[in-house]
Amino acid sequence: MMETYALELIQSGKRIDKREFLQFRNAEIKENVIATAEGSAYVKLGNTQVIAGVKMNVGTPFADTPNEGVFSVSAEFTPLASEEFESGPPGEDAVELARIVDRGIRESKTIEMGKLVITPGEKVWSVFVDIHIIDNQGNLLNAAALAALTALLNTRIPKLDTEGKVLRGDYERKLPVVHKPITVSVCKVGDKLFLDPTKEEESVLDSKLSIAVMEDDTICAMQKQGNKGIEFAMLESMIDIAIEKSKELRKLVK
Amino acid sequence: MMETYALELIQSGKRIDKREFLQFRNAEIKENVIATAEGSAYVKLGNTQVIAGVKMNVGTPFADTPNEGVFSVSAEFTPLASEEFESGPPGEDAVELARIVDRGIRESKTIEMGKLVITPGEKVWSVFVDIHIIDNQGNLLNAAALAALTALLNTRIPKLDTEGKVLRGDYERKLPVVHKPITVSVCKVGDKLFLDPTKEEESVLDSKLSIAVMEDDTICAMQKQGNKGIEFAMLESMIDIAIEKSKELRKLVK
Amino acid sequence: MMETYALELIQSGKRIDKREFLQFRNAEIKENVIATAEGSAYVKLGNTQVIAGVKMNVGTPFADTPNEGVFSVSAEFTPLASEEFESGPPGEDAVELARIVDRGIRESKTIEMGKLVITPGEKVWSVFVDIHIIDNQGNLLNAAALAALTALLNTRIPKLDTEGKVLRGDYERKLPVVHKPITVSVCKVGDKLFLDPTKEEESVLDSKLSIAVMEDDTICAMQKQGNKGIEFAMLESMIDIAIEKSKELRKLVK
Amino acid sequence: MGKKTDSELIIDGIRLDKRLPDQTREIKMKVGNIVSANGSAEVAFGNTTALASVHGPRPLFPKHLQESQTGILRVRYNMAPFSVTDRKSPGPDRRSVEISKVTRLALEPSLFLDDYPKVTVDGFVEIIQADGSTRVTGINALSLALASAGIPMTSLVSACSVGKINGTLIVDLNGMEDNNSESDVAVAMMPDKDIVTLLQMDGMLTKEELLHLLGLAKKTCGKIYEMQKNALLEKYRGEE
Amino acid sequence: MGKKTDSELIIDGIRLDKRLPDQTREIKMKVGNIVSANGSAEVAFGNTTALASVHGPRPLFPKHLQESQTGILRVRYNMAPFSVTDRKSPGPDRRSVEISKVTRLALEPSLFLDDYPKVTVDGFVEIIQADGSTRVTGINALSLALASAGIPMTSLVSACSVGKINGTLIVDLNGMEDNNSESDVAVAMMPDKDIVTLLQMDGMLTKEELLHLLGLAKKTCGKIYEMQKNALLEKYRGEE
Amino acid sequence: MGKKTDSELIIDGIRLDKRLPDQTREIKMKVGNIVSANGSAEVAFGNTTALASVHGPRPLFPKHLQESQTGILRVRYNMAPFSVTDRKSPGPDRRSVEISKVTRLALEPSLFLDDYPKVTVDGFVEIIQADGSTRVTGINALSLALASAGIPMTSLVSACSVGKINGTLIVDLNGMEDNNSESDVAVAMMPDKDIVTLLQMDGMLTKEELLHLLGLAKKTCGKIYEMQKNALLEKYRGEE
Repeated sequence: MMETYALELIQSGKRIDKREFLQFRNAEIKENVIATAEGSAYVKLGNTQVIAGVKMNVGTPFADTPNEGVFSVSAEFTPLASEEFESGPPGEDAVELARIVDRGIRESKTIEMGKLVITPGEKVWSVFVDIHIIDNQGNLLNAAALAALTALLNTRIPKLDTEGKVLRGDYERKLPVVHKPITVSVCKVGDKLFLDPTKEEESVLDSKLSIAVMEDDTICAMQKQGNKGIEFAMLESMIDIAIEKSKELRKLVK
Repeated sequence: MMETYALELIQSGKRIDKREFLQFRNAEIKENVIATAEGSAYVKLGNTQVIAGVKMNVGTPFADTPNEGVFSVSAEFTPLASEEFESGPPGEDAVELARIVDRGIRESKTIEMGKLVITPGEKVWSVFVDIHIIDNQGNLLNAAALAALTALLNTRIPKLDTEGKVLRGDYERKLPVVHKPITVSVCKVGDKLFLDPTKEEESVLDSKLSIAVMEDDTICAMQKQGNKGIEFAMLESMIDIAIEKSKELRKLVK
Repeated sequence: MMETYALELIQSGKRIDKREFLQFRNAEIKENVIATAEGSAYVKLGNTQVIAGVKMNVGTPFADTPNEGVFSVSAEFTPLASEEFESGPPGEDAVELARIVDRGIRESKTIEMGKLVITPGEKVWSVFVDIHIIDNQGNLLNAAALAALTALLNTRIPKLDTEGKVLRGDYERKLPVVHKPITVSVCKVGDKLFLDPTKEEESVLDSKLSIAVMEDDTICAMQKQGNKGIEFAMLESMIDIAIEKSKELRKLVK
Repeated sequence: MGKKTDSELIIDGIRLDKRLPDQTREIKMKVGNIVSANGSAEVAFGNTTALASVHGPRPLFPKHLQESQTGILRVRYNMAPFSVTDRKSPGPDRRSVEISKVTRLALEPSLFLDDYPKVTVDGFVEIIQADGSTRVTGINALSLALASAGIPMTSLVSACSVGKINGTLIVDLNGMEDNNSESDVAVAMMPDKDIVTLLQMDGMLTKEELLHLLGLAKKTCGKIYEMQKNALLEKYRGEE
Repeated sequence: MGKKTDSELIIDGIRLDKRLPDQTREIKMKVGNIVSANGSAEVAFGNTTALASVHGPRPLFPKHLQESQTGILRVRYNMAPFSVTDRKSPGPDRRSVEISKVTRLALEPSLFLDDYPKVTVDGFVEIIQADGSTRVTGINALSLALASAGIPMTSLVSACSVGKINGTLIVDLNGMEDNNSESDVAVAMMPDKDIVTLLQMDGMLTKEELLHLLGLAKKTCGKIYEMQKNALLEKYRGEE
Repeated sequence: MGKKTDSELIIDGIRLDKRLPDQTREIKMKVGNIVSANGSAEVAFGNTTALASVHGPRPLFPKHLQESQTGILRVRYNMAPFSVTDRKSPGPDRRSVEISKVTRLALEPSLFLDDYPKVTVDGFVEIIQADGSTRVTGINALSLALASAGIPMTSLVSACSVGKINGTLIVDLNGMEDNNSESDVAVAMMPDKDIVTLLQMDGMLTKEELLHLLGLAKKTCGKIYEMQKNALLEKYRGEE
């Protein structure tokens, strides 16, 4: 019902909540919301709510990158967040979201992984980002990417004691985060392009192109989503919209 | 059918097998029933049958208790035992039972964990108690706790060879077991309290308070079970019954 | 339909594809089909298609065989191969097939495991054989055993660099394979015995006796399959057929 | 939060976080914070924060799990990986399986599930910060979430922890206290009916100590009950 | 029990546990020992002990697994963690998956499953002590359990192991013998029909040795069959 | 295949395997190679080989997964353990879960699933040799398999990878190039409709580079499309 209505509105150039097509919902970002994490953020985008928490552990480097830390992103679509989400191991949507966020940060070299070595080839810092979806009212990916970036930006590296054990609550320095990639998903219904879909809009869109953009407009990750194809000729304008919007969203991130 | 009858009997002050409300069914306990285990016991409580086996392995201590052995209780509700039990990983009832038995033994410091160190901080004895439910005719928890305690009481620690390998079948000393906590589940239907329910009685009871009691009447674990609540005012008499009955059951354990 | 027809034909002494009862379908064997594997083979038996790949890894020996390499066979019945096969962990048929192939090779001492030691008690070569079922048109086991043996016969052991790391693509020597056990499954419908069943024949057979035979006619593994029993008196002729046919099939293996 | 320690945890009758023995930490409650759920709540006891939501009543699939005479309540208790000092791997462990069960049993007595044959009410608890007493915090949150979902309830369920540290009987254990306690007890009640729906106890207590702690728990649950009612009222006020 | 060894396992024609080559260990059978099951049995060969129970015939869920023309037999073979010298982690491994399958196939030929469309008969084998020959011990137990459940059977199924150690052909391998055998063979039969329903063989044997061992197995299965019949009779006698 | 390296990967405009920047490896296609499937194909790009098969349309169980208005496409992408240099453990990992999803989405736009209410079309991709560009190779194969299964399609789907190494924009990355690329992009299209159905990009590219690469991808997909049509024709010719 609401979905059909949302679709008809878009086709006639309007949106269910009266926003402009390229306008995001109100975004609220809180830093350091989880006392038990080394970094954290809460993002509310309209009624979509996401928490990202960062834990820093001492681990072993991968064999082919002995002089780099380890980075990993996981996402849980908690059954809190939507009646469609189920208990159990992450489904394909949670895995995809985590992997897109992961690539956006990893490929842009947002974290200086070379500065996370404790003993070369033996001991490095592992950065675990966990994204917890609390309420799904559309556009989870953009909210999650904002939350992950914000959480990383306020992450501190704990001190180690003389035996190399982590001293939780005692910090040595900030995590070296040197970029701010922003992910923008450009949504498409027919020839209409719009941003930040509500849940109703999301269920009727044709397709979505999610693009992660750097400060200098370089693109560092991209993923087409949704059940329908995208006309080749429309790609450029979708990319332009993402580049443009990323500048605005980046201002939200301290 | 039998269940309704069992319920009506209880409400009129009687039991389906003519026992007194606070009377246990006949209990048969056999020690050392499993030749492959370092300790074992078979408990038959009425028609409920349980086997507990103890395996002693050399392991690593937990980081926060470098000078203590490791203790772990698992339970398998084998599909032998009831047509309700299914193959697969332990369900919530098996997990709960194992955790109640675990806490009753762990919190009462029944095993002197400090005496299970081989090399401080590096090598300790791990005590694995596995509870195998063979036939479920009610009151599994009390039978399982009796079986676990009896198995621990007859457990022997194997010798190690010069390289630190376990010499199965050759023993060094007994497991240092210094207490005998006894778990008694007090069952409730309306204002009636009774012990050691049959399977039929178990399926109609309102709730159950399982209490582990030490030799000196100290209480070392407690868990409310069952779908209905318990009037606050009834708790004390349930505790009194458990304390009293524990003395009698303890005599069964050598 | 086809199944009933196949059954009636067998009972009247004929086969659905006009073969003799003891005749195999055309067999095509290709070696070294997988560039990423240390050894590999493709076997096409009629329309049944199987790939076996061998990976050589450096691993730890088992505690009770410190001076031997490690050998392991897995099988995946990919959902490509049959509409009955499903995604997910190996089902009982895949596990059984892998274990029969494993035993046929292991018990016959086909690989000289003592020659796979790198550092005694510490580092040995692990031989992983993975059998991938591509198309199931009957008699998977005989095709899989042929593929596994052929793959092992062309397997090369990689060189190690000075730090003990595997140099993929650079080889030191051939895997020491010293026997050629051949598995023949003798199928039975009533008192009729036949070999190499098609898929239709397989679905109507009473039982199957799979026998692995050495060059000197020694038997090194055997497994009865199928839902019906075998008359004791028929066992000997089934064994004789397998011994006889193994000689012919062995010629296919270079 | 919540390591083992050899230090005293109560000095001159005052706990390390400045509380009196029978004092709870600051308690915060918010109802209706999750739009996508039929009911929801957030409850914090100090640094322990639980989110809860309820989906349903909804039909139960596969069908052979349905009960023809009654609805069923299903509960999942889960801890976020970042909620604890050492990251927790996602997915259920034995502890969360047990807590899911006792949480369900703590709430079932308050519901009229017979009114909903063949359906399920699904309750979810997410601990996003853990500093002791997580299961009782979760029960308080899920009780509010059930009420805010409009599921008919005979009473709200209120829960708290009590225990013994350094020989003193205390209320609302934080993580450090929990890990160093001589005993801890988790209690849930329907306070207006004096009915206990959760009672779990670990450690060593005499009968007298236990009864004293149960008295403390009852008093505390009564206070929490009032706060829960206020939190619900506030939500409905907000909606007017 | 059952390590590798370099010592001789047969000295002057006598096995380490004093048995002759063609002699089984002491065999014990008990029927009906599990009240909660439709049928049950316990069978011990020396220190190898198997419990078996049968639930059903009962309807099979989910429905799309049902066979419209026939009932199905499902079998789980499982080893208790304490049944082996080095504790076994709970849950199925590849060995138990295979043994579950061959156990099912060993018993299916004895059943009239066509009489039970859409239903399942579930058989469970638990090895609580393992000292070799566990699969055949389990088959003997499950055969008795099926019979005692009143499932119509064309015959009891009887099973034993045979093998070769130090060049000698033997019956009923214990764990030590199993782990040091040149070959071991597991056989199940419907002895009154001379039908073989399980035949698994590992190791190296000439055809002549194999046929000789099959003969030994047939003889031994015949003896076990008589014991099984007696065990069933004893149960019914006990019930009168 | 496909390690990290510090060496140059393009020297004088020629790639290490002698290719020009915009040149694909040798491409082989075979349709109908799996008899047991409703449709099947094998596609190789150099040493990357994908097998694909399709089962269905077939009824979907359990029933509560059925969609009353439309059929569904399910896709599994899987890598054989021996397909990579370091043996891959069997079973899905996060990478294959994601690729299964994007493969499904790359093909769905080409199908008329509304014509098949309540049923499923199941597509399977097995990578048996991996040397880069596995997901696009799999999509090409599965597209052919769907067509050869007779599933009505609005167009074939054609796919290729493009990327940037040592500052040069290239087509069809092999494993070594993939692991050392500054960026790689996977594209699937319905070339006769100019519709993009897969677009994934990693690494760093300016908008101009990206648009240039998309142009290269479009051109390459067009060529692959012709080869796919030929492969289908050849199959039908073979059947006459």
